[in-house]
Amino acid sequence: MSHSQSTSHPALQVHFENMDQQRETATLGMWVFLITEVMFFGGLFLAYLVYRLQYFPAFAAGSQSLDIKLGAVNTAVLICSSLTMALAVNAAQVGQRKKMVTFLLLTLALGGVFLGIKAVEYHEKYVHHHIPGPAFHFEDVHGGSSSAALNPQNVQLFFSFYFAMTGMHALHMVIGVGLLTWLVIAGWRGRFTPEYHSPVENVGLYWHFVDIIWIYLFPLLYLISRHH
Amino acid sequence: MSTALTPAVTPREHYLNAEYGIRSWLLTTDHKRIALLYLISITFFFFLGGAFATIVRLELMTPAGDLVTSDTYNKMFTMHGVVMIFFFLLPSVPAVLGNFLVPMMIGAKDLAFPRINLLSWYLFIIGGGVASYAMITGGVDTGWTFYTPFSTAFSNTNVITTAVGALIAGFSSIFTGLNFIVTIHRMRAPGLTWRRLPLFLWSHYATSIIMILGTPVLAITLVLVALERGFKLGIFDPALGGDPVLFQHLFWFYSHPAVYIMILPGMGVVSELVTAFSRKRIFGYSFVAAASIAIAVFGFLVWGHHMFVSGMSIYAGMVFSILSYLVAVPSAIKVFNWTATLYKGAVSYRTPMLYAFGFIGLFTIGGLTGLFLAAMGLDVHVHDTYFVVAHFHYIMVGGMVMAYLGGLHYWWPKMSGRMYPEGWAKLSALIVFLGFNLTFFPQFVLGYLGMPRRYHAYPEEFQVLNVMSSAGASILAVGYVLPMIYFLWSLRYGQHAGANPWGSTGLEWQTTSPPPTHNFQETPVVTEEPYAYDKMPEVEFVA
Amino acid sequence: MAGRVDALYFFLVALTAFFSIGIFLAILYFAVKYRRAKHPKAEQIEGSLAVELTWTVIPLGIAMAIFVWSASVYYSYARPPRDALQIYGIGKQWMWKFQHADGQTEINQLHVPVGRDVKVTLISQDVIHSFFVPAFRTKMDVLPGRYRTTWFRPTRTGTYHLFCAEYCGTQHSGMIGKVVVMEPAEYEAWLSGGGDQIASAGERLFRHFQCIGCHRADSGARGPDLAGLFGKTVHLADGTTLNADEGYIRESILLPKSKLVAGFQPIMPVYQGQMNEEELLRLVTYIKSLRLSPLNVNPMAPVPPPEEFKPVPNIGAEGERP
Amino acid sequence: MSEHIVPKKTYLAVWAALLAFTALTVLLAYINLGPLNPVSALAIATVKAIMVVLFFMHVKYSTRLMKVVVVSGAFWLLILIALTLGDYLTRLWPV
Ligand code: HEA
Ligand code: HEA
Ligand code: HEC
Ligand code: CUA
Ligand SMILES: [Cu+2]
Repeated sequence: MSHSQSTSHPALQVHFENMDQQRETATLGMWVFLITEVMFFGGLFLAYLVYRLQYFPAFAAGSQSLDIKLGAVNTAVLICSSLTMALAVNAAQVGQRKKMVTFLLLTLALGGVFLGIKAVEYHEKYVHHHIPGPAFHFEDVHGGSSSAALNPQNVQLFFSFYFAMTGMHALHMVIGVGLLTWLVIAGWRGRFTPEYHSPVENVGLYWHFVDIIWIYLFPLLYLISRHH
Repeated sequence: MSTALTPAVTPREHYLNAEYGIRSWLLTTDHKRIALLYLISITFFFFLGGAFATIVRLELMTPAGDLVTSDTYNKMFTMHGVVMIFFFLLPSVPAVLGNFLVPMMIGAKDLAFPRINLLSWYLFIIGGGVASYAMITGGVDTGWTFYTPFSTAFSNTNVITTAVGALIAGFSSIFTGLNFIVTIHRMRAPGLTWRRLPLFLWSHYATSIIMILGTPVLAITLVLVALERGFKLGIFDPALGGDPVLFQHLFWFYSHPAVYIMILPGMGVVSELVTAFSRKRIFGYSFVAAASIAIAVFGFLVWGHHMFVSGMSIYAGMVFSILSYLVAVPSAIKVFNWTATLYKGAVSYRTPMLYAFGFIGLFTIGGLTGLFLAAMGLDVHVHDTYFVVAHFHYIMVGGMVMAYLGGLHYWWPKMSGRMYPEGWAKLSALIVFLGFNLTFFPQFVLGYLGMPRRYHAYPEEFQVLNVMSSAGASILAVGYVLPMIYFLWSLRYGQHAGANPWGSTGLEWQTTSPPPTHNFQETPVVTEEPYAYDKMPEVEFVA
Repeated sequence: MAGRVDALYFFLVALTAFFSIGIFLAILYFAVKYRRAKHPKAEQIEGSLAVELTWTVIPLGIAMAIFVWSASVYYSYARPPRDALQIYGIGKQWMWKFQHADGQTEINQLHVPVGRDVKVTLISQDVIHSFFVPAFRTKMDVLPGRYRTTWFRPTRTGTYHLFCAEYCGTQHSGMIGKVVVMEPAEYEAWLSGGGDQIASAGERLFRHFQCIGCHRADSGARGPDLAGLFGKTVHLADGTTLNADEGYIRESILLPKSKLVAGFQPIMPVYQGQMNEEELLRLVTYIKSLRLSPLNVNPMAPVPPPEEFKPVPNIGAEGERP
Repeated sequence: MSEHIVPKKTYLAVWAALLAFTALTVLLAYINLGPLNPVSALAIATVKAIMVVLFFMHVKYSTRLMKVVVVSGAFWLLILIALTLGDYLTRLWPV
């Protein structure tokens, strides 16, 4: 009989029978929330795919102007942060408070690195006038050697999507960073125990989800026709 | 008939008087209080939307556009649509009756996430506030469909603000759906298996599926519209390389399933009413339950039937059309099963039952005219005419609003502890039915004759039918104002209802009216199929 | 078309009447016969699989029948007859402009001959509009940036409503007009009643925008010869081929670089933002009207003239995609 | 029912695989595979996503309900994309 069957834990809310029911309910709620997030990003992915089919050369050219090194490094950074997050949850499950806080801090730091690199990339776009708007300007990196010269409008569309998608992703990262900060503080104060650590677990789910979005964004945005 | 189950008294303490003061309402996490907060808010929005409709109908009394300017008219029908859809009908049954009843029907103390439930209401109010702000400061004139590029590049009204309002209300709906799904999965009383679930819960479960899977797509679409309008991105504007038809895909991916958010909960209500007032099991329980899920799932595959003349590929059109016909079948199954439930029942004509009859009849007409619209070759002619307007008012006003009113009458004793006055209620149900048909039946004819919708002025030959419609609308208004009055009246002067005035099955009737804060003195245990009316003692209805 | 649409319509009216009246009567009958006063004790009935299947399968069958019927009507809408009379039109906030084959233009009026298939190719200059003639049961959304074609065959002379059916802003309800169906002879007379010849208007624009500077029918030209271009297969620089329809010609003028013709340099200026849809339509019709005559066949032309080319009396009747 | 505790070794193995797949996808992008380029990129991304979902997010060890929730999320996304692209890809089909 595990102690999470407990019906008198201080964190137990009145409308639940026991801690197990409460935890499973929270996890299910988080998952349902995450599939709404899937559909939310799904709309963006769909719009992106439609235009990528229609204006492939422009999208390829736009993609090739992105810095693949920064993109790949950021992918690795996020994957590492997912690992540290998973380890933090693991520590919470077995009640190792210090370890959990350490891993949470590591995750936080890696999230910070990701956002920092993203900021560098955004700045680069600004310098090169790749931000959609009146100042937008695009020179094909291949100097027009490709068969059809590009319609700058369509390249601008690529960058619109680039910013919409990575921006939306970064927004989720920022929220994640906020949640992690709260976990660190609460965790340090000893709020979480093996019986009650749903917040850690669910923020973990959220963090991994944000990672998965990036796992798709990276090939879609950075890896079009690189062999040219 | 034997005596009532329990003496009709109101308990000393219940959720309404457990605490006092404005804070105890605004910070409540009790699902029943939140339901009442919704009730008040959506009633406000219903009358607001009705006021816009009043102006629309007044303008259309004469062919010339003489009452208001065309810009004003365009804002009126847009705001009528936006308010009625996003701020009245979407939350109507789920957020009021659903919120009140879902936990009670499964024997739980509350929804799974009471604080998120309160958050939903706040989001709804903030969304409504933002949209109202947009309406007060100049309004919006894009039609409730926000079609691009008009909405992103040409309209010079408050498009972004309105979109943000709808977006926020959308999140409210997402969280409500999430709460229901998790609650129904995790909080059921002992013995309450899926096969014992009241149909009201099945239909709310199906509705919630749509809310959580569809609404996020609306959210991102509105975000893209706002970004495009704000920053000239060119995602939907062909002048900048975009494709306006893509917007329609994204919009209808949500908005078609959303029409089922606006009917499924009503179907759930009707299943409860039909059984309660024929004192009989539902005919074909599992078919009715499965039909709800089928509608929710297949409802996601048919959105393109709004786009038959939009420039979509004709092959895609055919796929969407055939799928639309498939999704009509589960609705047919429900209609037939409700009718069959009356067979050999003990039917009484109380007001809720009258509304249920109205629902079945008008929904059938509305649904069958949906088949006209799903017929591509015919939709070419009637698309964007008053035929479409009549179709959806038949379903939404004739169907869902009737179900909502029927449900409100049926559960009013539970919510308030008092009975409404039966005579007045019957009268207003009759007025609503007659007024409704006079308002919207002529519109089918108008549409077939070719009168386009969203027209501020129209050719003279359409006037007679339009005047009939406007006359009907004024009758309808009376029918809607009456319940407002007598419900309020009954709070003070209505008879005490007692725990189970209708002698109904269902856990919500096993507790006092109004229920205590945590619904039940002790967690109920379920041992019966739903609607086991043969096991219920006979009861004389309270007058 | 109208006949076929109406047949489907009235079939559905009958079906709706049948089911709604049927349901209504059933409810009435049960409600009266089994009213509680007379029938106080309900008999509990679980349901019946056979009954359920009946009322699942029959509606399904009916629904599928309607689908097939409506699809066949829809399909005909999408296939304009080959020899239809071609008319061009533009929708813009808030008026309709039409241009006839011989150059007549008109606003908010459309004159057509009776008894002849007519196809209308439309584009919008701003937002989405919708071309709706209830009498012909014809409706088609008119999109910005894309030519779309619908067709009809007037069978009786007279004057009919033309509406804009897609909401397009302030004067949406004022974007209306008349379709005047005339005897063919009258129509001919009306056509010759003067008006600007679009083709010649197009020719003026062709000079005005200096297209002629590059698109001359001689060997020294920097751009391809445009005579006979319409309807032929174009080879693009990226190796693909496509059919030169109105949409392609329009795009080639607006954004020449997006579809570069094989063997040419991307030197043609971008005309997007330089001309409105009306001017564009004139240019497109002008280019369409340029026939290959033995005199201006260009031996240096990069693409051989299509084999199937044959001169036809009426502009716009050729080059229909199979 | 109590929760399952995933061994740390599993986490590390998944992590290493994810990094390896990232390297692989970058590598493949530089090789001309024709139409297989986008396909391989998306396939690899999907494999990575599945690994994260199964192990980091514990779905492999959770109830069937949870699995249904996850799969239905992916399935609905597919509906959205497939039916819409169905329109775009058949627009040029001959009538
Ligand atoms: C609650 C809302 C609701 C519901 C439930 C429905 C239900 C249906 N709708 Fe409707 N619809 C709207 C709200 C709704 N609709 C709105 C708001 C619009 C306009 C949006 C706008 O443009 O502003 C619209 C527009 C609309 C269109 C686009 C019209 C156009 O713009 O050209 C189409 C086209 O196919 C359509 C079809 C259907 C169908 C097939 C059903 C089916 O689900 C109906 C199924 C029901 C039945 C069939 C009746 C019961 C059956 C029987 C009694 C048995 C007999 C049955 C058979 C023989 C099959 N609807
Ligand atoms: C939930 C949905 C819902 C509901 C309940 C209604 C209810 C009504 N609707 Fe409408 N309607 C829509 C959803 C709904 N509608 C939508 C989505 C559109 C499309 C919008 C678009 O094109 O973008 C539409 C469009 C629409 C049109 C077409 C406009 C056009 O295309 O030009 C018309 C025209 O008659 C109309 C009429 C009515 C009427 C008479 C009612 C009646 O049932 C209303 C009865 C209620 C009252 C009359 C209120 C009573 C209160 C009072 C009288 C007090 C008033 C107070 C003051 C004046 C201070 N509606
Ligand atoms: C500076 C020279 C130049 C001018 C001015 C010019 N063009 Fe062109 N045009 C070209 C060249 C070169 C090509 C072939 C390469 C390409 O497709 O861009 C071309 C291609 C075209 C095509 C596609 C022909 C085909 O065979 O597919 C059309 C149509 C066309 N031009 C129309 C016009 C019109 C109309 C104008 C004036 C409004 C115009 N051009 C002005 C140089 C010019
Ligand atoms: Cu043009 Cu409506
Ligand atoms: Cu629909």
